[in-house]
Amino acid sequence: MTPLNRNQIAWRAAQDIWDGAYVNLGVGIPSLIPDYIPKDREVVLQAEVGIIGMGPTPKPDAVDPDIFNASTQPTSFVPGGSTFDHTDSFLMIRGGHLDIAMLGAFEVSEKGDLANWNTGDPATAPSVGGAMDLAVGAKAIRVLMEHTTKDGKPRILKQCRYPLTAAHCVKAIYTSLAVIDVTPRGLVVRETIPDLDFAQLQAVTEAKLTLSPDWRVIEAPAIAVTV
Amino acid sequence: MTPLNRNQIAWRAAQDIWDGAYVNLGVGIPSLIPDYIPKDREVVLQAEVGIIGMGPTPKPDAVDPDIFNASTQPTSFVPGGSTFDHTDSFLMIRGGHLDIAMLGAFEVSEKGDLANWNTGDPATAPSVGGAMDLAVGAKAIRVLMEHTTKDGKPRILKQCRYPLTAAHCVKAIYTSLAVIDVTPRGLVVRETIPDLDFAQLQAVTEAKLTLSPDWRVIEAPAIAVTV
Amino acid sequence: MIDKQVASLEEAVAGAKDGATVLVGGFSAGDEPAALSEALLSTGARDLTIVNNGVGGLARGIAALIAAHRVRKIVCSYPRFVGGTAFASAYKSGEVALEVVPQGTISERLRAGAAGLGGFYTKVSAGTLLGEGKETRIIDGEPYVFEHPIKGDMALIGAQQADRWGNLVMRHSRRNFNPVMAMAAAVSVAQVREMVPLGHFHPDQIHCQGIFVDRVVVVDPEPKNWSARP
Amino acid sequence: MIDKQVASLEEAVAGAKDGATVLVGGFSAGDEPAALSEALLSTGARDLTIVNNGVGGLARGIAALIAAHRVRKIVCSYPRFVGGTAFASAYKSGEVALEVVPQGTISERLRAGAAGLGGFYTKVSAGTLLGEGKETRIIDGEPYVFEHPIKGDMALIGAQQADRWGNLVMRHSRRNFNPVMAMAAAVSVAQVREMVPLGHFHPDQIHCQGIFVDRVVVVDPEPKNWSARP
Repeated sequence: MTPLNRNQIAWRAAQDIWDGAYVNLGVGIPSLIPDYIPKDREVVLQAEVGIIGMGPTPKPDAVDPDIFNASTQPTSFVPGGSTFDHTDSFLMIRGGHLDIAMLGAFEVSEKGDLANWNTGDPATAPSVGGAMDLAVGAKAIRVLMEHTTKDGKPRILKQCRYPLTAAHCVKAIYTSLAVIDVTPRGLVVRETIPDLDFAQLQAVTEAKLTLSPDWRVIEAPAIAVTV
Repeated sequence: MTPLNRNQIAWRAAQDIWDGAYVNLGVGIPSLIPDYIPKDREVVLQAEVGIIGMGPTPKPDAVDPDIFNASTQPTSFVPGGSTFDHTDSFLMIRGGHLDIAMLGAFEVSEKGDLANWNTGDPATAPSVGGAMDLAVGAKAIRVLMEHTTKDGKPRILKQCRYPLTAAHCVKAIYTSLAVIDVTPRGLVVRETIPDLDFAQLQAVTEAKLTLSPDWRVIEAPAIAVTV
Repeated sequence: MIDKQVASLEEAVAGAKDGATVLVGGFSAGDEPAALSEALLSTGARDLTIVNNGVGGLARGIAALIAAHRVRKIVCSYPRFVGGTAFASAYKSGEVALEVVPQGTISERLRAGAAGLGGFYTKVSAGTLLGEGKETRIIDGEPYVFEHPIKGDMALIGAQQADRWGNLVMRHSRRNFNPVMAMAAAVSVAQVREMVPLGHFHPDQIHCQGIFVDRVVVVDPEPKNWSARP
Repeated sequence: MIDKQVASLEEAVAGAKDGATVLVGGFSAGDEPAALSEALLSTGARDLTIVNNGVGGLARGIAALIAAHRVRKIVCSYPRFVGGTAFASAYKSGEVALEVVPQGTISERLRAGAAGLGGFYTKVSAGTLLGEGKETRIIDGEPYVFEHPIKGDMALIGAQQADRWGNLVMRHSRRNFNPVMAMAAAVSVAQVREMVPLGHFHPDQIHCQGIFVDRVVVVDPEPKNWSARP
């Protein structure tokens, strides 16, 4: 059994973005998604800084320092791309105009509560950025994360331990081991990686899981880790 | 004694607009002001529809039907003029960014209450437009109106009879007979037309007037009535 | 591929339901997207609530909807149009209900609806006839009234140009309520004078992003009622 | 005649008072109008409250103000900057107070201040640590928190070009908080790369109208800290 690497998690999540979707990608694993969106789909990427219709990361000699994304990294426009000010950007985000926000997370609860902004460390100032706006505002929140912490502890919990970003907002979780839907009947496993049985998955998941009748195995291509 | 005509009232009010002022002009007498602003002053005119930096009314053969003011009449841009959407237009109006709104009125009270939107006639639907936004939002409200109604009844009252547009908002009143400031000590007559004595003015004014120590006579040029 | 252009006015307004709230852009009858608003006649939808700055003009658009008894209520700031009789008589007879809202409060309520806000406080209308019955709060010593968001089931707006993503550019005074109405509706439809290729617009100069626009239809700008003053 | 251009950074920030609330535009240290924010050092003003998306960068601008003990409080969404120590140590020592506000709530509170609103309700932060102590109201079955307007005594913003009326055009991602901060302050100052003649801008393509801008100063765009990424 080989867990998906970060790029493969991004690949898997990218397959579920439909043609014509308006999507915000958070930092971390979600930022890897653009490379894996099927080429026949036109997906419009938005960033908090006030840009929509972002294209690929420019080559170093083509960087325009005035075109950057919410991680303040260089980006580019595709034809049709445009900018707007912050009030319009968060009108877009908070007002339910984005189809999907793909976010990283520390923890997700079985009710879809999201914790992705604050580890409660008193030594550092808590930094929320646009996390709460996205969590409350986008039509669907999908989380991409390693299934467990570095020391093997579950991140999918009965109840989040870290301070919440927003309650009841996550619709789907893409991890290194599985794709899990958050439903009114609890967490439903839609896909798992090869050679992982359900008991093994439940063992590294605090919240109770059930297996979807449509369950299948993820067949991810081999992709090298880039970040 | 000859009362000022509508154009002369507009002329008088125009003399008090300073260089660099941002001004919204209401319908009626205020709309006549642009012709009388001293040529050495640069005054920026805004209209509710979402335009700032309006120029003169274009000649019929120069009308662009996409450039219109809040009365839906053709207007033009001066260099520096621009447009914006309605939310920004009323942010500008309500947020205290305009120096002066010059408005017509049915009635003004001695406290500076303004009634300029509704005569209480049950047969017609009351039409407020942007009147309340302007009355509440501009830094200074100046009213331009005939001193009395057509049948000689006072319009400057102890208390307005018509429904209010906003309370305590009027700072100055330019009428066919006088220029009157609304002050914490009541209505103070700053100027009167030639050959009108104070008792005559008070007789056609319900609210109590006092004469300013700086009182003087209005010396208006002869101007033909255009509307 | 994203292509929001539709071929006909009927497709443009398809799906309008009885009882729908329809936001109609434009500042007055002179720049009302009248081809769209009267296309609503073809849907058969009744009991409409129309949100507009006014009540329509002489005969086209909103006035035609009122005359055809499709309108139950109008939310506007200025329910008067010189020479217009459609609204005036429907108001007198009680057929059409009226909610008069200060002009800036209309656009702010629409923006609140668009932006996912639950409402806001404004000084405008506090202490007046239009403020009666509204929740009032003293803020920094002054009375403010609480205003609720407005959302539309459908928005019908006008623009100068569109690309296939639905990005829009408006011209001069014709911007007004159009962007905020597109933002505040579940289905937003734009009547435009011209389609341009994707990438035609400068990225910093789009007035309404395609994310807020669902359908675009080109309407011949020649008919006088669309381009002429009221 | 209106001419808002001033000759020096000192003139641009003149009048900043002790205890002032200063809105500083830009999304991050990379596009902070750093020449303006560090010009505040020349005014001697202390006990400043800075409203910004972040807490400044490595050394210039806001970071320089913090290092010089001019800042009493920061209102921001993201109080972290890789490699930056000015804020981190002032926060640890308790010298600088911190109010963390969700990014969209900052711009919305600024807009409320700019637009003369008394406050608004938003779902954002309801039921979280950042929502604690805020007035909460159930609207359509969901909890919303009440947010107050933010107004600045001074705004320091960046733009690409200005004319003598103070009309501004921003470039690409550098628009962000700059327009709304100009709108929300009593005195708004823009640091621009270039002056253009009045009438140069297309009337439909101005990002921030001169009515919101009080002073404009041209800052040589060459210094790396103004144009480079953080």
